Amino acid sequence: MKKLVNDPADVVVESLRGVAKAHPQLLRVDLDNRIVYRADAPVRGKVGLLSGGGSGHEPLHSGFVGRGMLDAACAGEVFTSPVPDQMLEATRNLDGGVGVLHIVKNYTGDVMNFDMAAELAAEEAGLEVTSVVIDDDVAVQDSLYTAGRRGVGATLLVEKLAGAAAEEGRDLAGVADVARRVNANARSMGMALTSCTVPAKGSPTFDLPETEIEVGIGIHGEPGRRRVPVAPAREIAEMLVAPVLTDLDFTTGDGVLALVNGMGATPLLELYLMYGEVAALLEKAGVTVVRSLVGPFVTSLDMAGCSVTLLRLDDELVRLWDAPVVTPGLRWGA
Amino acid sequence: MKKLVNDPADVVVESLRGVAKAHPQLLRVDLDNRIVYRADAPVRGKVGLLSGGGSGHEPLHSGFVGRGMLDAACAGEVFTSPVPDQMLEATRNLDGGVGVLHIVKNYTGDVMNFDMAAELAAEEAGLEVTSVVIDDDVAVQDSLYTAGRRGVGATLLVEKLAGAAAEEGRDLAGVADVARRVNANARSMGMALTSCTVPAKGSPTFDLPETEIEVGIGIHGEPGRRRVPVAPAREIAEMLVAPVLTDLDFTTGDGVLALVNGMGATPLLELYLMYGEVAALLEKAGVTVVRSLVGPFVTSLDMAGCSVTLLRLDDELVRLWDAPVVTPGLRWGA
Amino acid sequence: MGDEQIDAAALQSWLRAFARSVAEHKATLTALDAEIGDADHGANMDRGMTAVVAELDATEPGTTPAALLKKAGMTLVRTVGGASGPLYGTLFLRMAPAAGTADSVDAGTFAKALGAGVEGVVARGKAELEDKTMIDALTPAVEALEAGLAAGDSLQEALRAASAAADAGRDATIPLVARKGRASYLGERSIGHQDPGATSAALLVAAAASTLGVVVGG
Amino acid sequence: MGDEQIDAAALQSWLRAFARSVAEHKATLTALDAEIGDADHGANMDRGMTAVVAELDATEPGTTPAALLKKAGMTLVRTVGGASGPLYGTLFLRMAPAAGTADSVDAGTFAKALGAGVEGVVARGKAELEDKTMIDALTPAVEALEAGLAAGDSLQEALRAASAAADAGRDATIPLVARKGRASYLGERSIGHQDPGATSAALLVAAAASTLGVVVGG
Ligand SMILES: Nc1ncnc2c1ncn2[C@@H]1O[C@H](COP(=O)(O)OP(=O)(O)O)[C@@H](O)[C@H]1O
Ligand SMILES: Nc1ncnc2c1ncn2[C@@H]1O[C@H](COP(=O)(O)OP(=O)(O)O)[C@@H](O)[C@H]1O
Ligand SMILES: [Mg+2]
Ligand SMILES: [Mg+2]
Ligand SMILES: [Mg+2]
Ligand SMILES: [Mg+2]
Repeated sequence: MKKLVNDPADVVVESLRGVAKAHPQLLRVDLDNRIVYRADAPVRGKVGLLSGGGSGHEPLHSGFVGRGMLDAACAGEVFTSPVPDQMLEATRNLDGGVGVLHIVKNYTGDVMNFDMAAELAAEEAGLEVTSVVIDDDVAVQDSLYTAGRRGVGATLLVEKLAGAAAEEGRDLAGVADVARRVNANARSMGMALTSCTVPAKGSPTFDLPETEIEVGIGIHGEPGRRRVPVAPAREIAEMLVAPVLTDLDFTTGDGVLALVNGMGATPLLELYLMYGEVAALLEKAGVTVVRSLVGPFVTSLDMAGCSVTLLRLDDELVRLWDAPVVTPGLRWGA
Repeated sequence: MKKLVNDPADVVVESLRGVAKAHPQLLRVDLDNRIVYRADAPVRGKVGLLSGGGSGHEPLHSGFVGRGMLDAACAGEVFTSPVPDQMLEATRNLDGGVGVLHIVKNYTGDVMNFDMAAELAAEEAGLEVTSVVIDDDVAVQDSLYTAGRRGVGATLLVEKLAGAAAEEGRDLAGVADVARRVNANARSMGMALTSCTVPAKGSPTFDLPETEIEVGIGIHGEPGRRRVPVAPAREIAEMLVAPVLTDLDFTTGDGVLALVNGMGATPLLELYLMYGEVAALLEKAGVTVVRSLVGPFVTSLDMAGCSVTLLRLDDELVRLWDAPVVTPGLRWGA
Repeated sequence: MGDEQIDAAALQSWLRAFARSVAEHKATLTALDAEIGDADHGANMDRGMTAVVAELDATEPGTTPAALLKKAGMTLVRTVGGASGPLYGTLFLRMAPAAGTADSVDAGTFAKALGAGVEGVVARGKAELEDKTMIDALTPAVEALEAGLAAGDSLQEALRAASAAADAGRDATIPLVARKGRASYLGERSIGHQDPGATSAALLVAAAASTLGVVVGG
Repeated sequence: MGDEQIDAAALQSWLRAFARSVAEHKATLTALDAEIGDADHGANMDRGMTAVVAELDATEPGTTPAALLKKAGMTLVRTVGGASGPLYGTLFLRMAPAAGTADSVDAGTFAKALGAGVEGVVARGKAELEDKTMIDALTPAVEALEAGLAAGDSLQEALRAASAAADAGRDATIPLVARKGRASYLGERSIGHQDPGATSAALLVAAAASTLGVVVGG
């Protein structure tokens, strides 16, 4: 394993130290508790937004803390949900007096730890917390009897759009409503050209021969749904777009936000090429791209590959998307 | 080779097609000539800024076209300078009547092609062109008898700062002056954990064993100055920062802009960790970081690794840095 | 038989033995998790149990079994994260009340406490038998322990049977399709792989068999 | 001797033979460039010469040697980019005026034109002998060609000598430290590698030896 790290055990905290030094104007970082706050948290009278999860998905979540998005993010170990203590501490400190939204990716660990934190926040601190669970990954079969779908690309969209709603002064129920609406209208599908390597393990999570790719991967190096021979970008785009379009029953005339997301080690040259293929497929399907985003946003360490997320837009969501945002990872309008 | 491409011969134009579709508000793309223009070019009365170079360094240059930065960028084949025809065509179309600045990275090919274009622009079109050559890479020994130093990370800084000067209404000489001042006060040094793979070649440009890294690499997969055993991030930071500090004779009290740049396949988790190490070394040297930037900006396809660029700032440069910029790759203030 | 007492020192031995065993099998647990998960179960459990041992080292004399279990559970919840943090944390946290306030508990009480802990894991994680989780090792272990004690076996004998049952439950996860946790994303592709959490759970029961019966004397 | 005429058809044969040779050696040229450059010299030259051949296919009958050379040079400048585009482009662009307006040129004029072309490359790229560039193959080739013709050799004989000189110049780049182009970044590490541009230049001269002397008859 070759990585820009010191002791693999210190990766998360040392990376957060860099985040703190790089963004003194935007962020305040509690290194002991591994919490990244927006510099002016708590914002009085504004619904607070907290997310967090295992590290290794940067810029998610720490890169999306700031005006118009998250008030704080809790960083777990690499690919390991943070613990309830972190979330409780963050919830306390970012609460602006009108409630806190927890944005939770649907993984057993994340859900259980956030649940425990929300219980503690209510019992011990008397705080009002609503949780929204993100589960947009169509690679996973949805079922009552399983852990359900994973939360992937839509997380970023929920954080941006619910963040804008909170900034507008919406109340907790209203902000949670936007978050749920975004999740309900977003679907994703990802693929990997290579595995990632978890620093503590030091070798690739899975072996993928030079001739094969994994389709339907998540963002934790978990193997995908199936392995297929290497294919041209055009066909890979089809493998990602088709199941997304089917699942949400996108139809002619729908306006969408299209996100082509890099998994961490995919050059922009390739991501834009993929975006061109995705856009062409959407055109063919009669779906109109109203907003788009191309880049590494929800990553899986050093995995090469990409995912496609489509969100069905309405006028309000477009307005919330265009609203100002000032974070290390997403910034416009200010 | 596994990449998100179709025919390797079409990589550049297909990627530009994606750029065009992803940024219809910001950019206008001439696919035949592989030129990316800001949507409202030419801007009357404003000095025009043109850059360009081989592809494979994205977001450089196409991602830095837009208000406050470049008026256009010419894309060559992967790692191959564009040709004079492209530059001439772009110069013609972006000229706002008060002259055009060519921002050229110091590579034999780029310099010769831009020179021919500038000659043609003057002779055939009667346009006023000034060229600034960027050569900030301290890995290369500077000498009158060689090709001289390479242009790497400082290119982005020149594009931003000269772009802001042009936006302020400075004349061609004034804008060129800012560009030269930035180049003169900036130095870079890079390293690679892995080689990159040029799509047309299909295999890594160099072999680097699991136990070694290359120090002093450029951005075209050219081997570095030396190969050393894998080292902790702390030591790698030292290998990059020390020669930069020495070369420009940075001293106590200097205020700098620090850029920790990813080479294309380096996760943000690692880049921020490196930034933490770099910042600590600068602190120790008594150099104050006034502005910073962390991310993949001047890349080398799918190479893993990073580079450090330091720019000595003065008040004017700080003001120009903070000025609004609206491009796909760098955006703030608007 | 089955009338051995388990005091705080015995519990300490158990937890320390588990911590050693986890450290020893760290790479294996992570490798199993790499096959059907995210390659961190070894690191997670080792981080947690190292923290638990540090807490044990700092424990004052006179700490009751219940207080010890509670501290272990809270430490795991605080330091592990992921799925295993809340689940193993809950296991010990739920054992605590069942242990009451006494300085030691008898074998039957210990078995009940363990049962309560496993029920807590089920309540927290909603896994059923054959979902290919740690439950597949824990539930048979509790059943074997209770059955052994009911049949008049010594605590050591009953724990050995429980450990064998946990091992068998762990092995039985191999052919299963995962329905809970991260491995469930794989669907049919999870078949043929041993569940990492069931593997660490079997180590927990084995550590009990090698310490609790023995230390107190069988 | 040396009084053979080279017409547009002969030049076409030369350029087409060079294009074939570049296509054949594309991987080698790129591999050499990977060692001390950026792994694109084969692709660059192949892209350019493919475009040149397409232009030749579209050339009208009656095109003069000078017009043909100019078209080849402009096509290379337009399609190659990098260092080799302007350099090879300049080579042919500078040969053109030396070829005058005639329908064919004699061997001496051809040699002068080639010499002018190489001077153009030097003027454009500022490389000197032993800087480890294409100049190390081109300059000895021009000298050998001129010396052979001066000594009364046939064009074919003189071109064969030129080709041998280019090959020797190419081989002599191996021990050199590069001082121009991308390889110069490597400093001492460029020692021991054959320069890709000198290699393609040797192919250019070899293509001349195999077509120009022969087609016209020696
Ligand atoms: N809902 C659940 N109920 C019981 N055990 C579970 C559940 N989900 C996961 N597990 C157990 O947790 C183990 C994985 O733990 P670990 O790798 O540490 O956490 P994560 O999956 O968050 O990375 C699985 O092997 C499984 O035994
Ligand atoms: N200044 C120069 N003068 C003459 N030849 C040069 C010069 N610089 C580079 N070359 C030649 O160009 C070759 C490289 O061409 P190529 O790989 O196509 O371009 P690039 O270096 O831009 O990738 C070198 O091997 C060398 O022979
Ligand atoms: Mg995990
Ligand atoms: Mg090149
Ligand atoms: Mg795991
Ligand atoms: Mg080259």
